[in-house]
Amino acid sequence: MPWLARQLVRLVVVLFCVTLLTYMIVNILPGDVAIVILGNLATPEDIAGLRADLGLDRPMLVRYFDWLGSALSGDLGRSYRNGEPVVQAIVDRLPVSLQLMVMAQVIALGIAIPVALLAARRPGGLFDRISASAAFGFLAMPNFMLGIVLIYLFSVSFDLLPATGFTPVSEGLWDNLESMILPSLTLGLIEWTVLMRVLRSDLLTTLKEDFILLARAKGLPPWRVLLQHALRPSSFTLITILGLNIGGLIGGAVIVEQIFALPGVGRLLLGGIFNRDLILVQGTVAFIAVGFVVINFLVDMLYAVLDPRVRHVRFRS
Amino acid sequence: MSASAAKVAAIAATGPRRRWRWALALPLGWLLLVVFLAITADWIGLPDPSAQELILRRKPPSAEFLLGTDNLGRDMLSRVIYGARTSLIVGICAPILGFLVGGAIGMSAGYFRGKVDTLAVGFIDILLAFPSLVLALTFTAYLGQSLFNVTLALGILSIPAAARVARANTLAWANRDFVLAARTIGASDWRILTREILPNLLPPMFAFWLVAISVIIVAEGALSFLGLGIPAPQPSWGGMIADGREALDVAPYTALIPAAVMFATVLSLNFVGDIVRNMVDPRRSAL
Amino acid sequence: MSDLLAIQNLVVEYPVGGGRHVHAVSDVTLAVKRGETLGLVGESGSGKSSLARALLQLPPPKAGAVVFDGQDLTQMRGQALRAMRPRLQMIFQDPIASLNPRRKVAEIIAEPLIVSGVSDTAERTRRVRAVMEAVGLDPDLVWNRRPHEFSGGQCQRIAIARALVLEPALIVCDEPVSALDVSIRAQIVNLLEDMKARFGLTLLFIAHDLAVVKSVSDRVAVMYLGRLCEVADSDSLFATPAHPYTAALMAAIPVPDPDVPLGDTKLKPGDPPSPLDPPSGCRFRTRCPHAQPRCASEVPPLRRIGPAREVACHFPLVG
Amino acid sequence: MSGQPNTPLLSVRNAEVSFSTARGPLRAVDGVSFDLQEGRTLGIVGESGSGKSVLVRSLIGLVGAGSGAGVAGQVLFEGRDLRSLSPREFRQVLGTEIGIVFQDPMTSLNPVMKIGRQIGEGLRLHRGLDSKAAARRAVELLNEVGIPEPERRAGQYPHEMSGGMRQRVAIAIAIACAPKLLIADEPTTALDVTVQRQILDLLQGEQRQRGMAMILITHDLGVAAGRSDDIMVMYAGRAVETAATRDIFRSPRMPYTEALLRSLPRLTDPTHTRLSAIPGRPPDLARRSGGCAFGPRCLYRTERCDAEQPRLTRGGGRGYACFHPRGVAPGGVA
Repeated sequence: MPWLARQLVRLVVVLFCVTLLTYMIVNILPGDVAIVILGNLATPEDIAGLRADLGLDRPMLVRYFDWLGSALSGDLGRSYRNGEPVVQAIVDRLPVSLQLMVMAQVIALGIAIPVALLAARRPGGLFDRISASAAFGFLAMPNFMLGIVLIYLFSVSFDLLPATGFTPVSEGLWDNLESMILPSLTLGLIEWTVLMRVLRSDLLTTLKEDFILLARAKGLPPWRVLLQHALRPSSFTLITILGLNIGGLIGGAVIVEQIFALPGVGRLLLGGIFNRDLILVQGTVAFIAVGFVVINFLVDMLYAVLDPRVRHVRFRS
Repeated sequence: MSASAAKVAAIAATGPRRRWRWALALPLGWLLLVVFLAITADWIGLPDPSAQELILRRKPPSAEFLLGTDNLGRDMLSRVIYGARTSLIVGICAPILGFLVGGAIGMSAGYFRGKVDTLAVGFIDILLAFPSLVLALTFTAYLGQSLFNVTLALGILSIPAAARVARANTLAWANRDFVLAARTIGASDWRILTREILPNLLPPMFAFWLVAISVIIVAEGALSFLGLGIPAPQPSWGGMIADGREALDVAPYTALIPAAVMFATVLSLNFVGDIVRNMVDPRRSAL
Repeated sequence: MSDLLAIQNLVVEYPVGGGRHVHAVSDVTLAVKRGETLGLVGESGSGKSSLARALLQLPPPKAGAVVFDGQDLTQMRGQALRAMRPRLQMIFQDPIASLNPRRKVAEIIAEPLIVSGVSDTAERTRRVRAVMEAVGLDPDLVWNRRPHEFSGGQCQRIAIARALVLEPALIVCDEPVSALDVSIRAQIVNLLEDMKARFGLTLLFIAHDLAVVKSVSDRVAVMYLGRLCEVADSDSLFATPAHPYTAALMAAIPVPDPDVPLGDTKLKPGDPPSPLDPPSGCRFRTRCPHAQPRCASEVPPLRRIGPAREVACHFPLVG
Repeated sequence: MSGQPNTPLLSVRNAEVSFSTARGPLRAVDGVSFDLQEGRTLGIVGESGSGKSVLVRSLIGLVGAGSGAGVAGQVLFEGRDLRSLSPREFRQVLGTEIGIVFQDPMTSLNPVMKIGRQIGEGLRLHRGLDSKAAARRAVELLNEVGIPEPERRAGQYPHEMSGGMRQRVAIAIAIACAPKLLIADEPTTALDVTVQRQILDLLQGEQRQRGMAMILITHDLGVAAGRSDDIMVMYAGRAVETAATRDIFRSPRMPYTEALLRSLPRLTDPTHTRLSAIPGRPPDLARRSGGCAFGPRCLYRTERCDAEQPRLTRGGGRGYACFHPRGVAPGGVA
């Protein structure tokens, strides 16, 4: 089977398992789901009604395939709390989360790539040591803590940026960016450390290769050796990590949206969890997981485009 | 655990080259202090970490309250120390669970290859397909919030990362000629796994475990910060930071003190983990 | 002399993904006589290492029989095979990779004894000491040290001791000196010769260095792309190669003597084909200076052309 | 040989390279001097750790910078002191006058760059060719080094070629800017014997046709015997013997050279001829003694060998670093 076809089959299998697992976690865990949703004070009639609503009398696999069928046709059910279609709720909040994650990623890469290049140019030099220490420090900083510290510095102490709240782009690009800058910094300032260290280390490995010696022996100036010969073969782990880290970024977005009161998908999920809004949680988790799997699949594809060797033989890590 | 796998890979990938012995003293001393206080918390005359005294709320650090009091007038020092206990229990136990299960899965996958490997990798892929925090939230939300459940959830989440490290290392070692040599003398698979491969696997796994502790402590903090980790009256660093966040303008230290303690602990753990890894395993191991 | 080991119609193939297979060893029949050293020569991709591993059943070959001392190893499983293993040992190319870095030298050499059930500690110690002395290691100096404290040559001695401690009948030496420094190689070659005499061993000596093979082997087999080209006694093979590949190989060896003119390999230009997709008929035909249409259509069988020589060529240079 | 004293193409005086290691300073190359005339081939022979590769790489600035290595000595190329050039001038000389081929063609080509571009890169930088002209020249070069279908191959990546082909590509890169000196660092060690033969023929052919000088680094005395005019034998970071190739093989002066030649198995010897092995092993460079590095393994060792380090004595067109040279009457060669 060609490589792409095998990858597609694998994607479908993983997606199936992921949605099934989501469904199971939410549905199979101890306790009557109806009681979980309604709370201990619910009347037996309410519970019976809800059970019928949810179809809890049928076997779980049957219910799962029902759910999967409607999910495939774009229906994730309605929120038990306010009757809003789950899909609609997600679509409404998705742009905020996407903007947050993209801005965070841009900040992270914008810091990581130049710092890694500068650090790898003189390993053990002053810049390398300073950037390594900075990365070490930021890496030890949980995002919820960094968020608080940033709010304390920029909003409480100096009152430069809004502490919480979200302004949509429709009310002005600048206001929108102002409301997003601290949240994306919170994520980006931690993320860059991971990317920088991976890239720097791969650059150092690559720089020891014979083909780098050969490039230098051709009389290429150091910067051209670094950018034209070393950077691309060193970027594969970075790309893998970028894909994997989107998971961390999503988790981070949940926290950051909570800290900064941004109306994103993460906050929707948290609200659902606190409200015991089972159908909303189920839909949101499945959506996030599927999105994450698909993004990682795309990253793998990107990998294949960038590394000519992968097109021939693909080794799994 | 996708994010932590990446982070661990990043931590494993680099590391300051030259270290002085005394540089180890500070982080190690801090960790020992934290562990010591967490163990002896009950016997060193600390006030009840849950005792509220609303008249005494938001007192800045003083001789009476070394680290001040929080929004409900509880002694911060006591809460920080009992919080350390929570963090350490979760941070140490969860990765052990993950490493026992994940290590076994990864070793079998890397050694036996073939179908075992396909199954194990599939299992890892699926667990990795969930953003870890989202999965942890869902687990604890439905399992119910308790120290045990949080530990269990985070332990399950550390399985894939441990399995990957174990598998990658096993793959590398199982291809060595000394494993072939062990087969030529008629050693059984069990003997090869335990005598030839495991001793080579332990050092990188140990270094990875040290890093996993810090990752799990952060994860527990995040869950508690969101109010989905350790249930409310029980002190936890993440929960304290969340509480302090509400008074950031009037009493910033209620958030910044637990934040600083957590930062120092995680930093120390990473630092020690880094050095241990450099000592025991000069080869790159993770991912 | 009787055959200690008889390899019959051995086939080794392994998948490389995409439904393709490496044809590592194709239909090889070869015997090793009791007490002799059989040299096995070939370039990379010739399948000589795959052959070695397959005859040790690591892993078992895809087809064919490996008859060792009258028993077919390919038909043996589990405990029976494990019980047989101590009689066939192996020495590897990279001596450092062949020793577990976490174990002490004494443990490494004692391991075979433990596995084969020598439970008496004093007995084990005695035998480990004896074999250490035999290979030229001082037991008191090396006992508690670990492999990384030794040079490549010393590590190869440890590996040889491990192979010898069970007093095997056959040792497969897979490029035992090619990873060693030039000035160390002769030591190890001499050691192997000494051990062979002392323990009454039979050796299968695999190498790509023809001069080393000539120096230790009674008979030599030449492989190319998974098939045998030629099997002959050492002296006649090197004096008058019968297979064009053997001839090319010999002409290509750089001789450490500036007065010996460079031989003409007469090879057609181009690189060896891939074992993923070997040529039809004779596998050497794409580079052979004497190739005829028949070579593409018909696989040349290994046939006897002299008292002690066999060749797989339609148009051999001798006989 | 013309015999007239002309300026050598390359002249090296007292080359030193030292690394700092955890166990103290390690002198990988220790006071090596040699000259190379235009069009000649110098074989540098030694075992791993003898410093042969490090020596040559240090001459062209590929050791040092960032690795913490200390490099000393004088390197004159066509009379110019390479070590005193500005980085830009140095790169110009390196890129145009000196070509290098490494041992392993798997690692010496950039895996993610098409080979045509890798060949044309130097031409664009140093010869001012535009990308089209460079690409055309790359195809010509591929043709010259014997690669069939050069147009198609130029658009391929290294992993699409066999080891022998890749080494041909590496040679094409090395000769692209028509250098005066070609450095071949174990160019065939990673290749099979039959392919090795073709690559060595190609190297020698190009060298003769273009009148290049060549430094051929190898551990294989056979390769050195057939391909070099002169040989320098290195042991433990020092040059221990230099002579015309025939002299080295016919009448080695240095006991190490002699022992090494004797230890080689020969096809002409009958089977089971006992090899004359050299006892012991090469010394640990971080723990040098004051005496001759080969002393502990030498048959002719005396007290003087332990106490004093023999210097390379030159005379009669050859040199050796030994107090007890072979084939010389005691007190001979003033």
